[in-house]
Amino acid sequence: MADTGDNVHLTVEFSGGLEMLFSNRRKHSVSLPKISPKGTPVTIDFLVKYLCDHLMKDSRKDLFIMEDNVRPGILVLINDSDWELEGEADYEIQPNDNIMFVSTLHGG
Amino acid sequence: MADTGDNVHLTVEFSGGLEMLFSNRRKHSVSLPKISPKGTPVTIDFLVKYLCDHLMKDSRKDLFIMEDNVRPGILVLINDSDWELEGEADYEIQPNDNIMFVSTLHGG
Amino acid sequence: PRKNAWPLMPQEYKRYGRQLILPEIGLNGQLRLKNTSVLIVGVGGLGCPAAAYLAGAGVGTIGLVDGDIVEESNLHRQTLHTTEKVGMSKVDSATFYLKSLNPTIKYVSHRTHLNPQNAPDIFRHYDLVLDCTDNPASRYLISDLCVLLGKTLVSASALRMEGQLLILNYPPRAPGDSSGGPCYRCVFPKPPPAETVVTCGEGGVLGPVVGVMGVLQALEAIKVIVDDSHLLSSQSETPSLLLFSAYGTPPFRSIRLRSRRPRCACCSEQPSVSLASLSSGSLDYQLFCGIANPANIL
Amino acid sequence: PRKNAWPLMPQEYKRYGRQLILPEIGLNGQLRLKNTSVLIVGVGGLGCPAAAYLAGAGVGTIGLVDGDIVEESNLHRQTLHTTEKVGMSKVDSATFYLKSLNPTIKYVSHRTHLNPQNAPDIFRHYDLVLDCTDNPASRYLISDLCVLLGKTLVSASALRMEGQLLILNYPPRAPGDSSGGPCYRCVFPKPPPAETVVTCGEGGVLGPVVGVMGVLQALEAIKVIVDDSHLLSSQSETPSLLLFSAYGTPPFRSIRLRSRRPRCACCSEQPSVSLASLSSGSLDYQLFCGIANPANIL
Ligand SMILES: [Zn+2]
Ligand SMILES: [Zn+2]
Repeated sequence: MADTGDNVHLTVEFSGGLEMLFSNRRKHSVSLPKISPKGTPVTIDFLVKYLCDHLMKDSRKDLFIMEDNVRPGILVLINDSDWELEGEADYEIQPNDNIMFVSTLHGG
Repeated sequence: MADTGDNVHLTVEFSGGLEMLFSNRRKHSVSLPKISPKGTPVTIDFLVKYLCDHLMKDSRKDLFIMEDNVRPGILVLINDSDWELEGEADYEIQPNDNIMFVSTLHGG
Repeated sequence: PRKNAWPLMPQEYKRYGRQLILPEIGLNGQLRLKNTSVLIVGVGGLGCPAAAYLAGAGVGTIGLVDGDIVEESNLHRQTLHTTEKVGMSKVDSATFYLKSLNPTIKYVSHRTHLNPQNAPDIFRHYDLVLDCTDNPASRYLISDLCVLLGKTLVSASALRMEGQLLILNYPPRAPGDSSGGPCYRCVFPKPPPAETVVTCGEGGVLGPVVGVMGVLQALEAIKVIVDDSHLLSSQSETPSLLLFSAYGTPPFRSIRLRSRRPRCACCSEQPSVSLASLSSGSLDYQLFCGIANPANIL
Repeated sequence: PRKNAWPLMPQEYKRYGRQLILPEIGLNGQLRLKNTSVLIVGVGGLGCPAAAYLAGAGVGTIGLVDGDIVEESNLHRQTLHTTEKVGMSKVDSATFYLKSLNPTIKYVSHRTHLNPQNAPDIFRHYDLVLDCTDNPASRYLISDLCVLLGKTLVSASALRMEGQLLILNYPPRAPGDSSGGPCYRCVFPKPPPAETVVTCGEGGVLGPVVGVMGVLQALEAIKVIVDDSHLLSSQSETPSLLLFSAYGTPPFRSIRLRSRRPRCACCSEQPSVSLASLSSGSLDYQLFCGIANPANIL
C-alpha cells in the first residue's frame, strides 16, 4: 500500500491470543499521521497508544499495556525482528512496516 | 542489493536435492546482464540457461534441464509464487527477485 | 462428509474437552470429526503421526492402506511401530497402537498395495484422503481417484532434511469446474524422469523431518473437516504449498500455487483420465512414471 | 556432550540406516547422538512427540521429568499415553512406550515436580534440556538452571491453535560471555502478569498443533547434538523464534531475536541468580510469576 498525503500505512498483526482484544482479527491495516501532535515522526510508542485508543474495542486495556508500555509477556516485532534490535519504543514507523504483537504462550 | 550499471542482481535458491548440483549450496547471489544478447530484457528462460552454463558444476545437466526447459518434477518459484502465475519462462527478471527451483519430493 | 449428527457421550466430553473449548472446533466441529471417515494411504513416516493425531482428535473412522511389513530400519521415524512388531503388517501394527490410544473410534484395515483396480472400491467409502506414500506412481493414482470420486486430498512428502505439503482438490468439485482446487496433475502435469526420483531408502530421511510433515497432514485434515464456508472460501482463494527444510533460513516457506489447469488430464472439462480407464487397465501409472521394473507401487 | 566414541553395533546400522546415510548425520553424528543425554521436562503434549523422535533417533540417554498422572483429557494430544494408562504416572507410561520403540537406549525416570531444590541435581547429569512444561514459573527455573550449568535449552510452548519455539543458551557460554546465546530472561526479563497466563486446560489446544512443536523440539535437539563448529557459528549469529499459527497466512514465521542482554539477571556479568540462591530458597519462582496459590509448579 502506498502513502497517501500525510498518512503512513502499515500492517499490524496480533497473535498468541492478543487478537481476541482486537475484534478477533489477526491482521489489521492501519493508517497513522506521519507526524505526531508533538511534531515528531510517529514511533512504536505512538502506535501502541493509538491502537489502545482507536483499534481496541475490549475494555481490558491492562491486558495490552501496563504503565504506558506494552505489558510484560508481549513481544513486539518490527518486520519479523524483535523490536529491541530496532530501537524499541522509539523506532520511527516506516511506510508498509509490519508490526506484530505476540503474546508468549506457556502451555505444553 | 541494488543494481549496479547494466546488471540485475537476484537471489537464486535450490532445494529438494537440486542444491547438490550447484556446489551443495542452497542460496546463490547471481548477477545477470539487464539485456540479453538478443536485445530483450532477461527472462527466466535466459536465467535457466545461464545457471546451467555458469553456476552448475555438475555434469549431469539433464537432472536440471530437459529439451531446453526445466525438467518435469521441478517447481520454479518467483518470489514465493509458482511461476505459472507470473508468465512462466517469459517472466522478465526484476531487481532483487528471489527465484527458487524446488525438486519435488516423493518419500514418506 | 456431514452425516446425521448426534450428541457426544459423556466420556467424549472428557476425552476431547481441551479441543472442544476451541472456538474453531466446538461441539459442531467435534461432531463433524466423529462423522467423518479418513483414508490414510501409507503407514510409514508420514502415516504414523498423521494416524495418531487423527485418532486422538476423534475422527470417527480411520482406514489404513499398506501392503508392507514393519522393518527395523523403519523404527527411527515410524514411531507407531515398535521393536516387537518387526515382521508384522504395518496396518496391523498401527491398528494395535491406535486402538490402545483411542478405542472409541472405528479402524478399517486394507492390507494391500494400492493399484488402479483395487483402489476405487477402497476410496469410495471415505470422505477425505491422506497421501502418505513414497513414490510418484501412487501419488498420481491417488490424486486421480480423489478428483474422480470428489474427495479432498492432503498430500505430503519428505526426503533427507526436507518436506513438502499441499492440499489438493479443495474444494472438491467436478472435473471442468474451475472453482475446484487444483489436483496433483495441475501442479505436476508430467512425472519426473524415473532416474531423478530418490526414495527414503536411497537418500535417507530424518525422523522428525518426516514426522513434522505427518503431524501437519493431520492438522490440515482436521481443518478441512471442521471447515465451514467462510474459512473454506478464504483458503481456497490461494492454493498453497508448504516447503520445509530443517537447515533452511527460514525453515518453512509458503508458496502460492496455480489454480486448476484448463487442460489438466484429470480435472479439466475434457479429461483423459476416468474411472473406466482406471478399471480397464488402460492407465499404467508405472509406465507413465517410467518405472523400468514395475514391482508393487505402494 | 562428547564422551568416548565407540563404533556402532551391527543392529544399530540396521536401525539407524536411513539417517546414517544423511551427510548431516553420518557415523559421527550417530555416535554423538548415542553419547548424549537429553532431559525432557514435562511429558505432555510437547514431551510425548519429542521423546518419541529422540528415542527413535538413538539418543543414548533420555531422562523424563513429570509429577503428573495420565488423564483421559490428555489423550487427544499426548499420544504416547494410552487409554489403559489413565491413572499411571506420565513418566512410567511414556517409558513403557519408549522402551518398546527403542529398547537399546537408556531411560531415566524422575517422577517428581521440579522445584529449585531438586532441579540442580537432576539437570547436572544431562547434556541438553527440552522445556516441555506448561507454566512461566517452570520456564524461568529451567532457563536459569541451563545457564548456571552450561546447557543448551530447546524451549517450546503451545496454546489453542498456536505454538512458539526457541533455542536458548546456544552456544552455552558462562554468564557474562556475550558470545553465548540469549536465555529466557534475556527475551522475557519480566514475567507476564499472572492474570494474562492461559493454560491449555483453560484455553484448550489442538493435538497436532502442540504435536508439531514437540516434533520440532526433537529436530532442533538433534541439530544441536550433531552440530559441528561451522553449523553452530552460522546458527548462533541470529538467535530466532519460530511462530506457528494453524490458521495464519503464512502459518510459520521466523523472528530474529536479540542476543544476550547486558544486564540480564541470569546470564550477564553480574547476575542476581546463582546456584546458591536457588538452593537457599531465596528465589521464589512462583512469587516472581505472581502465582497467588502456589501449588505444584510443574
Ligand atoms: Zn488437475
Ligand atoms: Zn539472559
